[in-house]
Amino acid sequence: MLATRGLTWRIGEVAIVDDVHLDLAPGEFLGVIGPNGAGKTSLFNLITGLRRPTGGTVLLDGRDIGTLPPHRRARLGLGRTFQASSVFGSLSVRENVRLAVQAYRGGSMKLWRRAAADREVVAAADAALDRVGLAHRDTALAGTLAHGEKRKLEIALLLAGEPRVMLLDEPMAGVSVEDVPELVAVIKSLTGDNGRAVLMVEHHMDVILELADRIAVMHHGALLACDTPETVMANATVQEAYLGEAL
Amino acid sequence: MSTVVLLTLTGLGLAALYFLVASGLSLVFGLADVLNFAHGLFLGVGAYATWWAAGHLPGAGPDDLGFVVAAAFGVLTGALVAVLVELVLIRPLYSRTIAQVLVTVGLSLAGVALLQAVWGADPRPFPRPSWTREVTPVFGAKVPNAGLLLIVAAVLVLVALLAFLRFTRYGLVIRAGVENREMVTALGIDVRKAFTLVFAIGGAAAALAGALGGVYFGSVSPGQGSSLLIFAFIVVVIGGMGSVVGSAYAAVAVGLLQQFVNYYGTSGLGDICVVALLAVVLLLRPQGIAGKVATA
Amino acid sequence: GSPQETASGGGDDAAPVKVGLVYSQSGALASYGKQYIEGFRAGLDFATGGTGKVDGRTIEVTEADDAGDPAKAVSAAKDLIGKGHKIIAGSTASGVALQVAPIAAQNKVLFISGPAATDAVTGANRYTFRSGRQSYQDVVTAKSFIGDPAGKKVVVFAQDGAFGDANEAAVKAVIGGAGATVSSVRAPASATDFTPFASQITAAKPDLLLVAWAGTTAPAMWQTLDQQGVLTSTTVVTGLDIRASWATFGAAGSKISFLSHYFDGASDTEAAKALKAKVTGGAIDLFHPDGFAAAQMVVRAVAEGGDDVEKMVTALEGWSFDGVKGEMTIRKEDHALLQPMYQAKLSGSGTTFTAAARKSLTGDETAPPAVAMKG
Amino acid sequence: MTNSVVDGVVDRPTAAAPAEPGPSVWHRLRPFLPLVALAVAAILPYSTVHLPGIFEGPLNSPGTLQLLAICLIFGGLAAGYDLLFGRTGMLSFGHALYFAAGVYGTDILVTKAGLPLWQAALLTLTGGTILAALLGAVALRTVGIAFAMVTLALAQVGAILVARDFGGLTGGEEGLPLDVSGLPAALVGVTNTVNLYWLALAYLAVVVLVVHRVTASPTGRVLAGLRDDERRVGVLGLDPYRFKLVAFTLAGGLGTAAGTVYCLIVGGASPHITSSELTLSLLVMVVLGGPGTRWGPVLGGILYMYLDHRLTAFGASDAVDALPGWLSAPLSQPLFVLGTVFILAVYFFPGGLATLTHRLTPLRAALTRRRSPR
Amino acid sequence: MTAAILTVEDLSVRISGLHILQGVSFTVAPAGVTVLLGRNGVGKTTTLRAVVGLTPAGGEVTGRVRMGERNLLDRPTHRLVRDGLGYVPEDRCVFAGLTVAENLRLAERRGTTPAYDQVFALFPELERRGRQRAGSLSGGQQQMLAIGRVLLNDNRLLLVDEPTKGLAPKVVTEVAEVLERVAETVPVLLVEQNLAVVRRLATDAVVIDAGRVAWSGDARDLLAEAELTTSLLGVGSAEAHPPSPAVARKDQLT
Ligand SMILES: Nc1ncnc2c1ncn2[C@@H]1O[C@H](COP(=O)(O)OP(=O)(O)OP(=O)(O)O)[C@@H](O)[C@H]1O
Ligand SMILES: Nc1ncnc2c1ncn2[C@@H]1O[C@H](COP(=O)(O)OP(=O)(O)OP(=O)(O)O)[C@@H](O)[C@H]1O
Ligand SMILES: [Mg+2]
Ligand SMILES: [Mg+2]
Repeated sequence: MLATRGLTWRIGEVAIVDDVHLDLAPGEFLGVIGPNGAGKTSLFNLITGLRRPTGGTVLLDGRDIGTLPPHRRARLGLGRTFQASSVFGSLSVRENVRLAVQAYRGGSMKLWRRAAADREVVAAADAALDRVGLAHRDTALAGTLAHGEKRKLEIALLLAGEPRVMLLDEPMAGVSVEDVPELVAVIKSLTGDNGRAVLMVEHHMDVILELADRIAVMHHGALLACDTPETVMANATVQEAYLGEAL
Repeated sequence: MSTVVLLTLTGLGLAALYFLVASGLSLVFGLADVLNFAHGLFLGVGAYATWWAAGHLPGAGPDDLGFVVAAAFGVLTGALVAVLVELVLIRPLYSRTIAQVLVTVGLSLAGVALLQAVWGADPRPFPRPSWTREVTPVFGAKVPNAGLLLIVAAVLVLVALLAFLRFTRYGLVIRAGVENREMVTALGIDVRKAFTLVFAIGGAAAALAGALGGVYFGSVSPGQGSSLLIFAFIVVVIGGMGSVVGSAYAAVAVGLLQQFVNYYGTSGLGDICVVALLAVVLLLRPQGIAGKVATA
Repeated sequence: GSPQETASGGGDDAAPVKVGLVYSQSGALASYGKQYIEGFRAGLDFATGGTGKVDGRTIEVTEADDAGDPAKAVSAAKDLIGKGHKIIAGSTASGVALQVAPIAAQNKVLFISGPAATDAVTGANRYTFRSGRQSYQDVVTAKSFIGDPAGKKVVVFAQDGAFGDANEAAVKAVIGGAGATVSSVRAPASATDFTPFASQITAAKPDLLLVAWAGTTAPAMWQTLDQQGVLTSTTVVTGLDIRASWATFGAAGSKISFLSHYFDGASDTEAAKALKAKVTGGAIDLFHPDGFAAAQMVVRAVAEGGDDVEKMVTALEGWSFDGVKGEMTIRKEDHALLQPMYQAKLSGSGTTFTAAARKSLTGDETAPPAVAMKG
Repeated sequence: MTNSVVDGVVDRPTAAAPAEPGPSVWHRLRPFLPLVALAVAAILPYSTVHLPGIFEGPLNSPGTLQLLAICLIFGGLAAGYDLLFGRTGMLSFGHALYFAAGVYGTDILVTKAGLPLWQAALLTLTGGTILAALLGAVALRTVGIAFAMVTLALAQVGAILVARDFGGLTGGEEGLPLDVSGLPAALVGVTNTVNLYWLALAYLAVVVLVVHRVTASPTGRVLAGLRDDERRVGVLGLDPYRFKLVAFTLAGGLGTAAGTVYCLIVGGASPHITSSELTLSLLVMVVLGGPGTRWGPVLGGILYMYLDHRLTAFGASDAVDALPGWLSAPLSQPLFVLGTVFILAVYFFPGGLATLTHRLTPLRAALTRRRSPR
Repeated sequence: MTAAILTVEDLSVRISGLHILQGVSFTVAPAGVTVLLGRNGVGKTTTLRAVVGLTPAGGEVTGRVRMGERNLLDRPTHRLVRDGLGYVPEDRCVFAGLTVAENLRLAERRGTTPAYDQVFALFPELERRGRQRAGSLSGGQQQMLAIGRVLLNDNRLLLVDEPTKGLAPKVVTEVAEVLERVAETVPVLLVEQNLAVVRRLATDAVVIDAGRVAWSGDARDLLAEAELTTSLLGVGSAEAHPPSPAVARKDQLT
């Protein structure tokens, strides 16, 4: 479904992302792990078009999308969340999601219709909020949410766009422990339906192990391994490069 | 040949003037993140203070040494006014960048009107050493001495500013403070002092530009600063905000371009070319020639 | 009340006559405005014999500041007209005069433009007069410096814009028409460095250089012309600005031939003496005569026309009077104000300069060509 | 940068602030208030009330109406500009260009080309909008301060062209008086100032309606999103560039329309309006009123223009003249007073006039509490 | 029991009308790690920021915070820090435009010798990347810089807000070790979500709920009692919520 072919991003002499070949099958959940600075976020930026690669390309359903701007890629069904929450701080929580739904339903210029009057959009937005458990905060300004709530909103924004391929950048970062299972359940519920594929960066190994069908390991920008969780966890290089000494 | 030499050297003189105005602006703009519309006022204050000193201050006057004293007084006054502005008007608004810009807009309106209320709208003859009215022949071109003076002053200011930013801890504090003022305080540093200092330096540079600009123009009028300001803005932006070296390059580019186009093209084309240069630079390299390299 | 009613214009024989003065009290031309109003007050005093009354009716002057902005001037004019003023005078800036003039015509009130020099006010419409000189008269005065223009090479150095255009056109007509070849060097009024333009002038090697420049950049411009040797290589003529600007010419001042609208001592008329007695500081300046003449015209208009604007217009058209500068005539066809003009020389150094008249030209000698009344 | 433009300036009145539980009648009437205000403004010229000190003459006098008309135009212009600044977070320093295009376009087409007013107005509006679209397409390739500077530069070119008096079209520094001979009689003459006033009022009403509708529309929400986080909008699948260009073009068009009306009111064009100072004063107006609020920019524009015009009279008044020289000299400089007032406003009304009601809420609450018997 | 190093009494914080903290009182022991626990959004960060005087503009703080005899609330932040109050913020706040070395240089305090050896020993990455702009560091690297910055100086008390957020398990372990070592000499007030880290470091615990202190006491008591943890933290007992594989695996391997 989603594939990268020799994706490379260099700054000067340093390869931040180094010749990455990835394949994501429909319905598949691919976890991405790797030490801090391995280039995971950068890889996401290249796939979603926020950065221009210096080499290689990205394919979606076999089509080369490597030269499209971010919004065109999003319209083809590529959605992502950000490692540092980026929500619309001056809009209410519901407006945030409404905007995402609207983007998904076609962003044609509507200058004279009242946004709030579009019941379908509002309903879809509320449904997304419900799913991440933020319905009670719907009128709060997104900028005033606590960190964990912003993470949830971030996922709701993603949900609203009903992407076919989702890229999640550390969705659990900063989420309090008791909310983790809830979020995991939400993410899980996203994957099964209609062949949606997920690429998720996460440092919480338990979450990765619970969700991922396969795990890709990045190190110094390169793909070290990409295999089933068991194989990856047993890999000695991975042990050394990523997991390290336990507590 | 002599025309080209003349145009080049006077163009450089013009560039030096732009640089003197732009350097302080660039520092304040790039480091303290305040687009200082009152910079033109600092320039006016420097010019009028120099003018006043030459007539009233003992020891100061239009002759060589007297002028140095008068200009020093002007620079000091400019720095002082800038510090006052910073302490009274800008400091209380630290987390509100746009509000700061707006205050400087208000200040530029009110301040220039104040200069006008006190000294009138008409240009006043500026006291200056007589040699600055003369010309030095270079390859057959009669190069005005005032322009040469500007070039020397600009080079000195450039070197001094770079040394300040490279070799002092304040340079570091200032740059960090721009990004996250809270965090600088959380490291145990009183960031407000650094910002005041930046304003003082900016004010002093502007006042120096005012004093030397007075020599260059031969007169001083309330609006002088504001009319230079727009070119200074252009220089700052082309050079890259916060980059003193970038401002120097950009000033040279703007000065020479304006001078040559004004000679070989039709009137008014010089200004339009400068604007076109700005547009082209920004479209190709939105961060300006030197990008945001706060150190230099 | 009705939104379209305006105060009626009196009709009462004893009611005061309301005169509105819209001029620059603040802004870039504030000092011109100050001279104008001083001149006006002195002129009113002079023309009414110190009573401030015409035929027993007080002249009630309302002042409004336009800050040099036509929009503000138009608002002020409308306000005054709405309150029943039949006479508006003032306009320090040309832009203001040009936009107030149509208002006067639309509302059929008398408008006496002030220091604004633009030729376009002359013949603007039936209701518009001027109390000052116009650019064309400057140029004719300039012509008097070169004797026979035939075969001479004349360069106009002027700023971009209408003021420069008008001067260039006038020079082409007046001096070019007399056989000289006229070319021009133009520069933006806001230019910071004048070397390129000075070089262009030097390259043109003119017999006469006419400089038409106004504004705060003038000192820098003169300094550059001087430094590049332009002033010594040819005859340079320009208009003499207000006294405060003389010192800014510096050393260049004595190398320039000045044409002058007015300076203290240019004339020794009764009016000039009366004016001098009234002016604070005792020194008459460039635009005092304009205000003075405006007051004389107002008094004439009221005396002859009462409250009837049409009668005022008729009374003023073709009227000759003794103003500060000497004999002034309002030409009937286009309301041009024919008046003496002067050649002057500056001398002095430091901050004290004095102007001395070299020659004066009569109103007829400097008369601009008559234009058709536009409205 | 784009997103930081508005944050921080304004302690934005929180949109989600719970609606005050006021008396229910008040609540039901609220949506109709703008209509009431419009109606009051429309019948204002029939009043002969004299407000000494505030206006020179009674409300229905031409001078007052002229001043009000100019104020209304700038109220509308500021509201249109706020579409860029307050609503989308774009700091444009070149908005004066589109206003000037409206003024000079109308003036030149009427005076020099002799077109009938409606044709001139229509052509100007179209031309100004296209101009905004073209220049916006270029300028919007940059963001933040770079964008501000490119727009400033483009506007500067406009100012230079006007000042140079190309082909004698613009009249250079002297400006171009409008030739009224071809205009409808109802727009000419002091007695008809009221019609110009109504025209200005109509313009303002249209702008407020357009801005309000656009902000509440789906596109308007995208603009608000752009203000906060442009990258995010792109990743959601919306093209930020397109939306910004629409906002820019729309604001440009509204500015051009303001120019047309202004040209009629003032009866001509002068180069003042091409200066970057005009854009700066638009910024001042918006901030004075409260960016991103419905009425703030309108009030800001009206207040600014009012002060700008009235302060000249204030400066020349006897009260000021009677003061000692060191006080009366600056006070007779309108710009000094305006600048000072503005600085004070930035300090004491950080969110603009529009937040005044919020600030008064605690006071009102305290008062009602005291009054109601416990 | 020795006198507390930090005493918070009746601390109340309101931000734009929201009453976020409603009378929080607790003490920080003069040695060891006091952990501040609680769900997302209960106000842990708000508490730390109020202590160092960084409540956002418009925020209103009442109550008393004492370190020794001094009330901290009316002193400016930079003075508190110079007097030995180290603060590592939640969102790292490294200076993106400065290089790593400059970030560190900035943190040097007058009058003390910066302990570069110690910092570079802990985070060799920081030495290697000295000339890189901090903004281009990865999230984890930035966190290392943020912690390293504070450790350059001697502190009387460290306030650390979620230092392991977004870090790889390997680095989490390292950070925990660092903090453990630091805590031997300097008391630490720590906000942390990672229970494994809490378990390893905490000597005392304070649990905040709904703007108030819900529980405080010895950390072992809290963690030992499944019932307490469930009711206070909303987390199952230690068994119900297994430590992450990275933590657990060591036992299997060795
Ligand atoms: N714009 C940039 N300029 C220079 N270096 C960069 C830039 N962006 C990222 N890097 C470097 O690229 C590397 C990869 O960064 P990236 O953010 O992709 O890591 P990551 O795998 O997401 O790490 P983490 O898990 O800590 O978030 C880091 O070493 C970082 O310093
Ligand atoms: N500037 C602000 N304006 C309004 N509300 C705020 C602001 N900052 C924080 N809050 C609110 O205060 C509450 C506490 O926030 P705080 O960041 O202290 O929580 P926390 O316990 O640190 O949460 P987390 O575990 O997610 O970091 C949250 O509900 C948040 O919405
Ligand atoms: Mg990352
Ligand atoms: Mg927190």
